[in-house]
Amino acid sequence: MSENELMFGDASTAGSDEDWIAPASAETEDTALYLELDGWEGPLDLLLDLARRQKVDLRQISILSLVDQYLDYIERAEALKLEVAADYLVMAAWLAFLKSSMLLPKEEQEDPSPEELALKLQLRLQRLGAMRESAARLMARDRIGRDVFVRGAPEGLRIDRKTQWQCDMYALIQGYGQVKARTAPAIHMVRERPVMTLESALDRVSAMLGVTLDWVSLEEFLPPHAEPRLRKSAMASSFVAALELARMGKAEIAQDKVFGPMRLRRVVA
Amino acid sequence: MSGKPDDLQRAVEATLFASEEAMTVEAIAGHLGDADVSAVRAAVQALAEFYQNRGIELVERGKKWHFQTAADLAHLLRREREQVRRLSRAATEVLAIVAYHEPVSRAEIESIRGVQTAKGTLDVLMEAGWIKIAGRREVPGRPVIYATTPEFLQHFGLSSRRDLPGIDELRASGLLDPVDDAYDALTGVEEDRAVDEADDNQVDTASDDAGIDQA
Amino acid sequence: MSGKPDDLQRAVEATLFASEEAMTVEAIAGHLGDADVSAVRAAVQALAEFYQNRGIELVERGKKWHFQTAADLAHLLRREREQVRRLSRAATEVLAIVAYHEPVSRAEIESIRGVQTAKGTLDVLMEAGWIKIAGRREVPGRPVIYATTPEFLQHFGLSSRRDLPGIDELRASGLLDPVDDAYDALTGVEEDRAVDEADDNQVDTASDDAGIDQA
Repeated sequence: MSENELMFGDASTAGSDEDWIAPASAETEDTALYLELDGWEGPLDLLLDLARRQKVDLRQISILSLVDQYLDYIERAEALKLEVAADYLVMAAWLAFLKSSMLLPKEEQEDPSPEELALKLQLRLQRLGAMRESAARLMARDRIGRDVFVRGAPEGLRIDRKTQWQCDMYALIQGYGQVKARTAPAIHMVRERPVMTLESALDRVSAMLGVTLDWVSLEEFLPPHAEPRLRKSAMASSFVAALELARMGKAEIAQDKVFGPMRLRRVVA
Repeated sequence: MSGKPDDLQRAVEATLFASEEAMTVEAIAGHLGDADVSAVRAAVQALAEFYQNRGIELVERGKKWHFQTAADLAHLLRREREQVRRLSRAATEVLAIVAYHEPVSRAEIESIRGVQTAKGTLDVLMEAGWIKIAGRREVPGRPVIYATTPEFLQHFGLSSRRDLPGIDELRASGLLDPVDDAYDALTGVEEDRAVDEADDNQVDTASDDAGIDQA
Repeated sequence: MSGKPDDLQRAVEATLFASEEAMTVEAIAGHLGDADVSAVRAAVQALAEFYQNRGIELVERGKKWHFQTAADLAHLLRREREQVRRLSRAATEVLAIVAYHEPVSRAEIESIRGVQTAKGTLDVLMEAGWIKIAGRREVPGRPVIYATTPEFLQHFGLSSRRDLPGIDELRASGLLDPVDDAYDALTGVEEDRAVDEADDNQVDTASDDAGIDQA
């Protein structure tokens, strides 16, 4: 570690503890320390506090003696039958391990080395210490509503937006046209169409069947020169007529395959 | 009045600035830990003089002092900003209905439009200055009726409402074509399209022999 | 700075005085009907100078300007009722960590503090309007990252984050770097460190005595 570093003082001297609901560090006595058991925010916080008790720059603390203090603290807390949270115990176990590794001869050491672990712990403590210090300095600044005040009764600035509406003649009459068009009654005209009624189809089909005994395809019953729409109507009516005749036992129907041509033959009574 | 204010003046200045209410000289003195009232009075006077002709001023109202924006700058507190906006389609339709049918109630507008009309739509048109409330209709409920304004005529370049194109003119220009005209045109039935738009239950299902379904 | 303020100065003064919120120069110019921004800036500067040493002063916080009472008058103005929310120690520390390290994830905050951060702690700071979610870090898990807000600067009287107490020293001494980086710097690549800190443009103060307050 380099010699010349920045030094960070004890947070308690940096002022403004008043912002803290629960001051963490008991200032002096060990007894106070124990009473403040709930005052620490985790093991690192406690370690930082213990380190500060060494009254030296955080970069020069003795990790070994810090470990001893921490373990001592936890032991005594347990002796007082205070409930010690798990994370404090985990830290205690880790520190105990760190301490024993630091005391071991060099050769038997593993990676990471205890020196590395110790240095990193120190670095963590420095960082936490720095932030704690910064927090205190931040809280000590001139704060609005505490040290400085903004205007008590500002008039306030208001911007009234006034809208200039735009619409032109075309849009207006188009709008009216749309209303009229939308709400105009819909008129449905069913136009007269050429159709062949079922009756006439029945007459027509049975008359034609009477002429021959052969199979006749359905198409042949349709009026030969009919315009397409009439032809369609005739097809439908003739089909129904064929079914009707079959039902009455006057005709039989044959179809070789689905959608294939349909044939009709008179049944001789 | 220039130069640096003395401590008392600074304290009075800050106190009046931060106060939520106007304060009497006595209240200021009390607030400042029982400062001498006449000294505070002098400080207040000095400040009032100092702030003359600035953007803010220290004024006395009924023995109470407070800071306020200089009277001639009051317009800065409330600025108006104009923005140009196109009338929405709904508003345009309502305006057109009022123009063609005035005076007309909201219920009538809705029945002509075939849709409900938001209250805000009429408000917008009134804000624009194009329609106004023209009384009440003497029917049960006495609904408010609306009519157009002279500004409306002016904006749309009309000398009177009679200048509005009539229904026939609208139709001639295609503005009355319903949407499904396109369909009719495609299916080839245009020669005698619904001439009568009065009521719709006169559909005459002409052909009686249409039935396949009578077997 | 004495004599009569010009019209623009008066207008700027009145606007800032009446405003309920701090305003940027651009916002002031906009409010004044698109006044020239650089002229407004000059007027703001002139006013700030003019109000120096008075009971109220014009200050800049995160590019926004507002009037407030002079800090040295705090003892006179502090009311019986405290207007400032009291922060828990945890919240105080988390706020400092966010401010000095921003943007920073919750995991990073926790690694500095060595404890889990209660959900409520960040909420309190966000509710106060001092920190906000500033996106996500593009690492596995895409953690949310936090940063301070303009209101934070305003509340704590900081013109910008560079005004954070001691931030330059903390940076220079590597105390804002993660432990692992600091370890590497100490044990191996010490001389490269200053170069790595690309983001702080301050001269390597390297001072041994830069100590903020030595124990």
